[in-house]
Amino acid sequence: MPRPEVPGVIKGLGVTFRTMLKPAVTVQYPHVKETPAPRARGVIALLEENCTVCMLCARECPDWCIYIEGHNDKAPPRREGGKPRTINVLDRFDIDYGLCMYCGICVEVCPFDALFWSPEYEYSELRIADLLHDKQRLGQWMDTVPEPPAYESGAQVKPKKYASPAAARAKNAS
Amino acid sequence: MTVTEPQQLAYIAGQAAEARLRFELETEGMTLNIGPQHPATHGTLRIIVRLDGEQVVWADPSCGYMHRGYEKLAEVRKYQQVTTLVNRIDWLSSFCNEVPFILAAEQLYEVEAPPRAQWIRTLLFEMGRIANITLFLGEMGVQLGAITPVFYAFRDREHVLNLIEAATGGRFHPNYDRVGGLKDDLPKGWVEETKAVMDKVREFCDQMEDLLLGNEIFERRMRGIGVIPARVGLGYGLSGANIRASGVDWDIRRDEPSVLAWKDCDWKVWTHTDGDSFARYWVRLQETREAAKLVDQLCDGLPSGPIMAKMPARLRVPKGEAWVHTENPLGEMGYYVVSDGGPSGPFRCKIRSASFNNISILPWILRGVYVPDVITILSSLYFILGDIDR
Amino acid sequence: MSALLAPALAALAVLPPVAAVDVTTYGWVTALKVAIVLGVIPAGALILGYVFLLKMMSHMQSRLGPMEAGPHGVLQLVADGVKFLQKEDIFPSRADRRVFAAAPLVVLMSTFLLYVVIPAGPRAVVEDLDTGIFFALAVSSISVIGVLMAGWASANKYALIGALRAAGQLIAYELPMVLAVVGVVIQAGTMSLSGIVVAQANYEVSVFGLFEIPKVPYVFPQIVGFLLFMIAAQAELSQAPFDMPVAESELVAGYMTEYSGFRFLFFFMGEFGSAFALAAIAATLFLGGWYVPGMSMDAVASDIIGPLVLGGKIMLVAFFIFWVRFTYPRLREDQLQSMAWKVLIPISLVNIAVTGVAKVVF
Amino acid sequence: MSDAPTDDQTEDAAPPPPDPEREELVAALRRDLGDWLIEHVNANGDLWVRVDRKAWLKAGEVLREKHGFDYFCFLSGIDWLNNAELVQRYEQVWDPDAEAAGDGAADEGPYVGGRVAGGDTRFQVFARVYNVQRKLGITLKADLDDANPSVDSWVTVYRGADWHEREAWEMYGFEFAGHPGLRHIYLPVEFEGFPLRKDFALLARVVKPWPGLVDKEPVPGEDEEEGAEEAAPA
Repeated sequence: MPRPEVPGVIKGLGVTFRTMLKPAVTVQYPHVKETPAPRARGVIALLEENCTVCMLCARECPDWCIYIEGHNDKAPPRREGGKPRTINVLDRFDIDYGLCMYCGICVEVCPFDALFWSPEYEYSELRIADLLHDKQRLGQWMDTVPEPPAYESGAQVKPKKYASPAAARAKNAS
Repeated sequence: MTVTEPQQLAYIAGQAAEARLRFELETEGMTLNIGPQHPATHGTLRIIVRLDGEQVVWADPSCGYMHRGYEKLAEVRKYQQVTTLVNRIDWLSSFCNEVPFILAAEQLYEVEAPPRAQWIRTLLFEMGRIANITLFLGEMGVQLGAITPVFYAFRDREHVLNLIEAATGGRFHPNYDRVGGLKDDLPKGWVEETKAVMDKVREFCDQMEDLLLGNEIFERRMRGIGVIPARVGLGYGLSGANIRASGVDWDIRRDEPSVLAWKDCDWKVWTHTDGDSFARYWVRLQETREAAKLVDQLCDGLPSGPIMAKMPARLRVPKGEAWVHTENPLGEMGYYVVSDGGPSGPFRCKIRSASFNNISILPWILRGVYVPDVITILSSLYFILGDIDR
Repeated sequence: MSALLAPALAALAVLPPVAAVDVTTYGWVTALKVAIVLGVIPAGALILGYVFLLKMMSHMQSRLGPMEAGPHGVLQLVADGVKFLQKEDIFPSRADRRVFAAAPLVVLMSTFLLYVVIPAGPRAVVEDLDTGIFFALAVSSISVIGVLMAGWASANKYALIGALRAAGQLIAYELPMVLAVVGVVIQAGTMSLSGIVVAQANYEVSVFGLFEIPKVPYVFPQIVGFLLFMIAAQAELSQAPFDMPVAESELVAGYMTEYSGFRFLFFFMGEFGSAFALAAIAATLFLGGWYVPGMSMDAVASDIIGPLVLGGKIMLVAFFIFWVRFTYPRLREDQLQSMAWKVLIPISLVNIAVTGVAKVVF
Repeated sequence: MSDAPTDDQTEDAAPPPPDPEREELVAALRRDLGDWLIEHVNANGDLWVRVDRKAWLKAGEVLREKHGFDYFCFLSGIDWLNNAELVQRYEQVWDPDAEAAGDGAADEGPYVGGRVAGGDTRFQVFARVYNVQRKLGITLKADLDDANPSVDSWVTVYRGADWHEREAWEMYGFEFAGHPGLRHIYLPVEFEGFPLRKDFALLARVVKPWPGLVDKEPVPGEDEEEGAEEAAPA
């Protein structure tokens, strides 16, 4: 690298001086916020209507931090004159974020599109016990779930049918 | 290979100091605990040093303050659940940790990921390398008293982390690899952005060269400090840039057959003959540039196709053992995974992490150096606590 | 920034006229002088701390720095000070309590004493000693006693090593500093700081006898001395690349390791206060002090403008001190010693010899 | 830079090492070690060699001095105890494969045994060394005695073995004869037991019930699983 011979001690001063003249890259956090990527694993949102209490997420969780309880119930038949259906009703769905490793396995294994990642990250608490989010709290995160981004050219992935929150909601409504 | 002169001198000085303490003065010397909480150990490493003045008579590193027992934890987890653990071994380049593990698991499953998945793995692997080594390049300055470089490192590394997050969803702990492929394909526009960021990385490397590497004070602090002759380094199991700085031309990316895409790119393995702290810094700086070059090439040549192999219907892992190692930013990282044929995870998962071996040379190399050089050597060997303690 | 400095220095400027208006009571004058010294140091420390430590460093590291306390965080250091005052006064269990408590005061006292002789205008000086520079250099080395006390009394190995390093460093650097000043003293022919300012105001350089450049500050003829002085000041202040006594990556915080609360605040104030004071001495010795060409040497206005001029020069010098601090890695103690004894001291001796010969010849 | 680095182009990177090279190495080792070389496996471009524990030190010496295996990669142990209850404690409950796996494991006898150069006894010590010139790696294994797992230390051959042997000592209880100081490296000094042994229970998985067990409802459409679940110990 042939460069004019400037002593290193002077060059270093030049680097810091030039940086000083440029605007800073940091932002003042509570006033200005950077938007995380749509895929960012911030917090897990629960779409309660889609959950069938199948327990897959709780079983696959490496940290055992999902607690689910449910019971059987009878629901009116889908078509008129049909037999009443047996459905599973979700009583409790807690995720303990004090234990969670944010691996996303639960979201991935969910076969009924009930769990979603939201990039929301501002839910720190003063007490660890408060990090246990119940199903109401997890349900509230649903509003922050973004549409999944499009794929890069060359990708041959079939997008999940109910990957977007709106589609997942519609699925259950039908 | 002969022991180089500065190291020999330091050694003799160490012995002389010990002799002085024991026989001449019959004083006790001073035992100094560097760590477990100390700014230079960036984590909880403890080094017990016996000092004569400011000269080290002997040093005894003691680790384990952060031991998490991943080898045991892996035994009660499935393969997919282990990746999220190994993410946390070398936390600055988490993606690089999961790749060798998943490759080992794939060997056991007897599946192979499709080419696009392999390319994206390589791509993110190299970005992990950049995210890791850039921090070293700045951090070395902090350990020597220059506070500014590390902020530049954080500044420019942030772009790389943002990209990793955009692709994988996890900034630090991607958990993006799956047995047989990847979790998801890249989002749109990612490749363009990556190439733009690589220019910033190169600019950062130039800045570090001006700010630190070219600085005469820096050079005086680094040259001839902590010289590791190649044979000693190999005996201690030093790997990666540490051993390349001692003139050993060995890079697993190039020298081992691998399913990853390094073989398809045009790049270079840098070595340095000096074996001192300066050489280690220099080699890592060149490696970062090389990694940026690799990322550019990988972005250009990214093949299209699926990212997930067809998995066998029953996920029963055949009995077997697999050893896969890769050239991680810190050195050789390998997983020795044993499957007992059951449906659960590994029966035994030996994690060979680079830093554990890299710092095991400390008792040998710290004899006879001064306290400031302890810090220089420590950080030029570049360890990450999670990588030592696992 | 100098807007903040102005009230303190203006007070300093007002003093001699006040004294002239026949406030004969000796006690009153002394009290006022003490008040000024006590006011200038914290003000100077705050200004340097804010402008350089908080803001310049942040921007050199491409970040914003404190922004919350006051506009652009101007009150951040005040807030920090209040926080320090609220903290518990902690003594390590095996510390030598009295020495431990006294050490920060000794350091701070040395800084305060430095200000006594610095002139901010023709009459705006607390005490114009005939041997002003001699006094300043002497009291500036008192601080190392405080540092040694702190290191010893803390009962902490890091602190002890740091203190010993500080002592070694002082001995290595006091010499080049004094020798660098000797050149100025020879050229000015006086040791009074006011005298040196006046000498610079009257100094003329003749270029090969063709034409003369009047009113040249000593930084030009004494450029070697100036560089030596700045390097030595950097070491004296324990700023990078000579911050081995506090070297945070090696010794945690050196002799300050065990200090917290207001005692730490004292050290902090001492550090920035003496940076301010040494910058003032450098400005006085080499940059013409409070004087700029065109100023009257005895007008009352000079006593008002003088402090502002001096303040500007201090900021200029301090800028270089901190710029270097934020850029360079640190040397090793033995490298510093060998640099001081093998390079700086011989150069400064040659500088004295050359100055002396030049003084006699021209 | 003026530092005259040596560098290589990647184009002429070595092709996958041909197996004859490894076979030849095994033959050479057999000449040195004789019957102490129990078996070897040369698969997946890698080499595993099982030696008698008496030849453990000798094997290391021969590899380093004669064959240029300078680089010490790692040394560790393995416990082949077939403790299915512990390992598969919770997967058995619901995994469709679980029952079959349980049967398969029961046939194995007390020790599981690996496919690659697996051991005959409960404990195995294994280490990997590498020849950086020839880009050749080899994994050495040795069976240890069940009651008294002890083997010669490698510290005299590979200095890096020091810490690894300390780790194997505290994790498995292996004794390394000739090691300068078998002290704890990761665990606190007062720690009792050998955590990586299969009969050492992982407390985190014992004190807390598996959340997957508390459900009442089976997965819709997977009725065959129901039976397994109800049989589960709560």
